Amino acid sequence: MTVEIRNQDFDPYQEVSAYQREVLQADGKYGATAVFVGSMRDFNEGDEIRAMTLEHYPEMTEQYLEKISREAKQRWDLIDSLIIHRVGDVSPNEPIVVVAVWSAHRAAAYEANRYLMEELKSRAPFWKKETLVQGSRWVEKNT
Amino acid sequence: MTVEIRNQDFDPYQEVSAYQREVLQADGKYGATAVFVGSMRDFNEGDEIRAMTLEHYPEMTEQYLEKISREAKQRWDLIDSLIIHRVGDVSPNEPIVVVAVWSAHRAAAYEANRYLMEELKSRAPFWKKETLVQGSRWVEKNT
Amino acid sequence: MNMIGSLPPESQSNPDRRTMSIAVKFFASLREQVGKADTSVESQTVSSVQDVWELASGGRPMPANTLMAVNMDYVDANHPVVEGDEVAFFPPVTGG
Amino acid sequence: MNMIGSLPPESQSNPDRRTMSIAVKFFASLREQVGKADTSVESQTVSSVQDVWELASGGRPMPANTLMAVNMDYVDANHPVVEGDEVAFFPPVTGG
Repeated sequence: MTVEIRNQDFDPYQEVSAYQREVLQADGKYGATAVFVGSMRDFNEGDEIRAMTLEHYPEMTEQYLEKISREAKQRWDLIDSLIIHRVGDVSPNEPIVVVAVWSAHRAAAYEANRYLMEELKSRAPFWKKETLVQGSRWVEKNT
Repeated sequence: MTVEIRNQDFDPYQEVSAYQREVLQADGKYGATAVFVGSMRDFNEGDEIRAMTLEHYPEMTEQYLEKISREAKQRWDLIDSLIIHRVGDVSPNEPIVVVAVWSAHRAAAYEANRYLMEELKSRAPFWKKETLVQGSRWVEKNT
Repeated sequence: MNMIGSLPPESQSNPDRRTMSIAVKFFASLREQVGKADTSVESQTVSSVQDVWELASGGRPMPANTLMAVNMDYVDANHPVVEGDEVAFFPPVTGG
Repeated sequence: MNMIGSLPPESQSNPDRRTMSIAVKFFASLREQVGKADTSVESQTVSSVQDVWELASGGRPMPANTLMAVNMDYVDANHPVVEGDEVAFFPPVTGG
């Protein structure tokens, strides 16, 4: 059960792969891995987005993500989970978040992954500010 | 919308990454990527599994996977999808299937990915034969 | 399928009793039980997938959960067959 | 929280009117509106998160959708505060 905040671009697939190989060490135990990657789009609410700054509440963010990771592990039969979330200045197409969940069977992996993302989107203290062609704005609708 | 049957071990994360970079070419358009990896466990129904052979119905399998990929694209607002499924002799911990779905928003990616996996598990013509410590058996329950 | 709705399948599929050739495939545990992967039936009387099973399997009872496809589309046992069809029989699938 | 159930929050949080020091944080659009990220309030009369907002924000009305945390746990505006608490105010979150 790992939570990381990163202030640099990262490759979500290399991260999941490396975690599985180096940290998880459960070869042959998991039959299901569900991975979600949220990445920055270059358009939002009808406008072209040039860049984004992701602010967070250091410590509270990590604590909150650890709390929902524990909750997911209590609720589903999981082997492990990994959440990496980006902060700082983000460019279009860069990953913002990756959530990976390992379990013996697929239902638990799918459901827990979705649960983590919904809880993260609705309650984890992150805020996005978008740089438009002209000016900038805080994102208000987190769809 | 790509479907591939492989008779050699593959790295699902490298595949998704390469597909995204080389084939998808939709940088900045997708905000959501849902990836599911099914891999071979070394235990099933209480028994240690040493190896597995995956049989399929050449052509029908590909056609069926292409059909459900088209159905998913009609039903959800997707940018693209990728399904790779292993056949032949498989060893524990090797990936059996990867399903990746790209969309602007997460609900479509999650739901279409789950749909593809459920349709694949229930109707795609693949059959698993497990090699146990002694003897072998066809898998009958596809949980 | 180029069948016409209201006629019984037998008269539709082979109206003038020509000899039809049907390719047949068995997969997985059914392949092992029947003892062959590929075969063909040549017959003047075969009209449905069920008939194909009986000829191709040597008359053994069809397991209750058997799945069937004609030309790679799922069908049921009553589905008609025509010259040149490929009919496949297999147990419940276990991929993924 | 070390509160006792039935007493009104004010008398619980600061029964003998000592001066309490509360760390305050504002994030994102609230940080920009209030014009500061970190501050603290020192007061003998502050008893709830709402009181902390009023002192720390210079009396401006709290936007309706403001989220609040005490010591990094979500609370509502009536939540009591005690000496040494860290109180944070922020708009709806938009991560992921």
